[in-house]
Amino acid sequence: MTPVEFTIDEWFCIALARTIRDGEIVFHGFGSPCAQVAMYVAKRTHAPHMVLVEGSTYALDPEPAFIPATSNDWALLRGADHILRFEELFDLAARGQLDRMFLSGAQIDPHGNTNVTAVGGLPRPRVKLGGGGGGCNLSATVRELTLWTTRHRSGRALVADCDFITDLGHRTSLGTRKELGLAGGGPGAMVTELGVFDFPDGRLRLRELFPDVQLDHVLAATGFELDVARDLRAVAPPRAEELAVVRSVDRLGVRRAEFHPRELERRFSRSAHHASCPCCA
Amino acid sequence: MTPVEFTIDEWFCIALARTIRDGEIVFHGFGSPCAQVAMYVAKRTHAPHMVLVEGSTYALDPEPAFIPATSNDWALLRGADHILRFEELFDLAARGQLDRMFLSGAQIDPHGNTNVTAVGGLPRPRVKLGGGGGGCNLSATVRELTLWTTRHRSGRALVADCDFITDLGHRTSLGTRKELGLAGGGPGAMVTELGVFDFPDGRLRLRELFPDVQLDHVLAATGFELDVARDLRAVAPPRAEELAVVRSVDRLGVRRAEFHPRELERRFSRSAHHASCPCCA
Amino acid sequence: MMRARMLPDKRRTLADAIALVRDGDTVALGGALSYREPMALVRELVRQERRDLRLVGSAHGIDVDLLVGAGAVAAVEQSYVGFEQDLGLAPAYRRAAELGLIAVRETCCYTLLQQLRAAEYGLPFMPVRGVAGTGILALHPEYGEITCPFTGQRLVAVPALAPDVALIHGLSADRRGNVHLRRPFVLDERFAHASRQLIVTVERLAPADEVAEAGIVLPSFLVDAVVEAPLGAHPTSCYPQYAYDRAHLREWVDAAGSDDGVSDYLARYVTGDGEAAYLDAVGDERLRGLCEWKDSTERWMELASA
Amino acid sequence: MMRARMLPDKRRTLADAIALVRDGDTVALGGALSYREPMALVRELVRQERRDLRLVGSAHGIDVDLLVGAGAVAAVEQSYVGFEQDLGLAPAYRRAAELGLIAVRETCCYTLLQQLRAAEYGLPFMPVRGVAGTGILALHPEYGEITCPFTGQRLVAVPALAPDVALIHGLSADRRGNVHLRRPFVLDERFAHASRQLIVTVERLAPADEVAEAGIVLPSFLVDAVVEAPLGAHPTSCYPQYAYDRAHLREWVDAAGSDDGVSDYLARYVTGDGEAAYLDAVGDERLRGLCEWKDSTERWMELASA
Repeated sequence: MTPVEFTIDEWFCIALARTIRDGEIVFHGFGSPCAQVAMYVAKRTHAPHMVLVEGSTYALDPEPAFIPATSNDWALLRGADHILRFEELFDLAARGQLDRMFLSGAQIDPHGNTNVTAVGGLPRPRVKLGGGGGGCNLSATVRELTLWTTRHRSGRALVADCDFITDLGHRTSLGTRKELGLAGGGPGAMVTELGVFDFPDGRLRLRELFPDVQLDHVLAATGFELDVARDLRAVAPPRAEELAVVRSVDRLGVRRAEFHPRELERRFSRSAHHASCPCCA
Repeated sequence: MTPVEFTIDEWFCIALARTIRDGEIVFHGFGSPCAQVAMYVAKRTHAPHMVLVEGSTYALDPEPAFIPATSNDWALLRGADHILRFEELFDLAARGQLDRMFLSGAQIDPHGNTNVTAVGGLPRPRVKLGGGGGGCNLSATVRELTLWTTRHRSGRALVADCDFITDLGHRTSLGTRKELGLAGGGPGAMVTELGVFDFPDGRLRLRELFPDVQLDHVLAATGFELDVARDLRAVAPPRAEELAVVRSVDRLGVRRAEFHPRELERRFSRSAHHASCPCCA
Repeated sequence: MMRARMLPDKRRTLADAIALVRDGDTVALGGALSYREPMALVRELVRQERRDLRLVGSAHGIDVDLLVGAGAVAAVEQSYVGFEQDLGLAPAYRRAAELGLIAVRETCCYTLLQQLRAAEYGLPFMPVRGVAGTGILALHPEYGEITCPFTGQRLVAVPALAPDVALIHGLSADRRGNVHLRRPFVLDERFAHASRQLIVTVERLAPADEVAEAGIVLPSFLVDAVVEAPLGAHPTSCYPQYAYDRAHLREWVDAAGSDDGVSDYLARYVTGDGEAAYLDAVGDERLRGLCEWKDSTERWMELASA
Repeated sequence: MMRARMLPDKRRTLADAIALVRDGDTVALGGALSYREPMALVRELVRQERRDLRLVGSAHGIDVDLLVGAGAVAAVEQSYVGFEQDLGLAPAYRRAAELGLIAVRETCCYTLLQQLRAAEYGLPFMPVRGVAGTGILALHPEYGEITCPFTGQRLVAVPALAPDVALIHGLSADRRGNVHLRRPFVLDERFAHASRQLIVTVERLAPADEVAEAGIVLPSFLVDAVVEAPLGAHPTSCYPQYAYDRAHLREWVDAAGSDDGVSDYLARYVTGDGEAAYLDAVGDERLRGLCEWKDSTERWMELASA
């Protein structure tokens, strides 16, 4: 039988998708194609009852013919049940009814704080990043966050301290979420191009590795001492139906824009009738 | 020439209409047919640029075929430019952009406070009235209020002290509007079935009498010492175009429900080619 | 476990839906005055003999008066209860208030809105501009005061109000509970977002694409139960389906002047065998007539004067 | 005297409308990212050489970047400025921020919403749930703190923000200034209610009944000036009229990497003879193409990849 082939960008989206539970109300934020693709994967595979809230249009459960490279586009309204008002989405989160949001950062610290504002901080940034959108408040109140970065390997993404905290993780120098009076649960999972992480006791921990990645490499690319699960595993390979959604919904391949070109050369394969992946064996 | 005949309910609505200035945003509150009719009179005669906000539907500038006996009815949407949301109307007032509102009361005191909550007050009312709707806040922030009552003659409407203050006049026992931190201008005018009033220095004053009413009768029907303008005049008679609007818009005569049946017997006439009213001569 | 609100089929019977309401609950009533009040749900509350309810809402009419008359109510926190200049005071409400049988916690439309907003925004309180100096403030020891940290102004602060359940009548819904309403929305949207539970009756259950096409105002994730209840707002209006039944409102106002009158009305219309019995008692001819408002202005005026 | 907002004819030229904006004003920008940004108004601000503007808004792109590049801006209080994962950082904004040429007062969508709500509600402040613990709080010494009088919770308080002027591009309007928009509205409604002045451009001026039929989102009493500016959102989208012009955005991003590039872009596209010259410079063929998004999915995908 022909082996099924897939690339890291596809697998990455699928790993993100698996952090969603069925029945959740989930939001991806704008400018986040991997998280966006992941939500369609979840909705069409294991989480049919989730409510998918588009990241800038706030359309509910649309069925786009393709995902455009911008988040506020009518392509993302097609087939939507309804379009929330701006304020309805944020109020939903503020009162604790938004179950999950995806957040990324040019810098992410071990508590899951993220910096999307400025490398080098403000008022004098070395690199002025785009900014946090609604993350500063949403991260405080959403029930659980899934973080992601596609730039772990750079060594600059996972840092001991963010130069600026845009979105809240489990604690900052000013205190824990509880001490800060914040109701949301904080980061529950993180996916990078190297592996999958969780946050036991509010601190980042490596749970799963992509099969072409060595543990030493992950530790070296991480700017702090990284906790590693005792039962470290390989990321479970994509299922055919998950891959099919990635490919059918992201026809323009906008997810790839998040990756360094070299990462996109990472190809994997598994035989179509096997549950296990040959490359992980 | 045939003299023009009209009744007190018609004239009353017209007197109310004249308190509206062109270009104002005006709201009548629900259950207030005389004020409602008055607004259409103003809009179609001297105040074509006013924005007429319907009292319970919050429709803007509708052109109803008739006025129904209830304020929240689709009859009051016909031809409306737009229907404000509930919150938009109240926020408009709270930020000081609603120019005028009409308010009535089973009791009205010399400062223009009104009671539409309970005769005898609460918790043990002698008569539990309907309640104030939004008046408690609106009276605080609307730029100017027009008050009205059709029950002045009863002797129970104009009282020295309201048993309960639902809507704010110029001052209460707790202080002036300014001392209470309220931004609106308070009552600027009042119309009763006996005459027309203003509020110089925040206290009710009789300005005009309907021609079939004696000053002594007004003073006797008023539960406090009533100020009277030195140049007390007769209420200017209706113009033909004003009467025409009353009759064409209020085809069911819902305005009459506000009057004691005996008042409705008050009929007036003027010759069609005279500006002055024979009955006031 | 998935929350009930996320289930793909939230269709319920009227009885099962009202079983979600408990004695003592704070109940928000949708619609206003003579317009789109949740009367089928109100009648079912009476049938199931709910007690000690706290009613909250803006300006209302027969919904509150009927529940008070039926003895279901402990406290009324509405901005108005009555039948406007036309049919006057609400007889049952008035009597219960004058006899001290209910707590009258009269509110103001805007104060209530700010309390609902606090709940909707996940905030413990909201400031309000007015209320100071009025008797309404004195009725609410739960209100407080707040000083603006920027201007030093003192404002009334009102606590968040999240009703235990909101009852709303709409035009159509799909089985998941996406609801189509037409304006005026009154406080329906705010109730839907602020309340802990939301029960919706609709004139008609419809396919999802039809409801989406008509315009979803209350998205399904806010809805706990959806019930098909044709004419479920009667005797209030539910345009464009039907005008309000002024003659029926007058019948209620006449009956509600005495406890016996209320009992007779309830026996005749409410406590029988559900909504089918109610609609039978009102009569087909009357109900068909109310749908004729759009035939002509003259017909509409005739209905409005009935 | 009647206020200008109540006049029956508020049609203005682009130049007259932008004359309402003064140096140093706080300017709210409608739309978001690549969608319905008020670009004709933005270009006119550049033509009239406005200076020291403070820009407020949610997540934006070329509108802010162009104004910063043209030297019109003193402070940026947006939640995001950039071109997403596709075209990346906003080059002019980034450079000005890194060189300290502008004050970066980065905000959060929700914080901004609460500040606008305070202005819309006539309140001096609003509480917010989040922000505590983040760097955003430290950027805003004007924020304060408030203690809930009921729960004792301490919350961040943000002051009311009433922009001096909001700039919004819509689909159609009548001469009085009733404006039709289609969703997403982003913050346009809130800007319209909270701002001291509101200037609207539309694809098309239309008869009042046509605008009312399409659906009025911004009623005329909020509007100070309305300008017909076809393609006035270009290079952002204004569906259903036209998709966004990704190739033009890329041209800007490439140019904006240097001051010379910005100057060349402005000379080529902006500082010429008004919007007609702009549209000429972009070219008819390109503009017609953007309207073809609805011809087929394939055509739309082609435009989206241009």
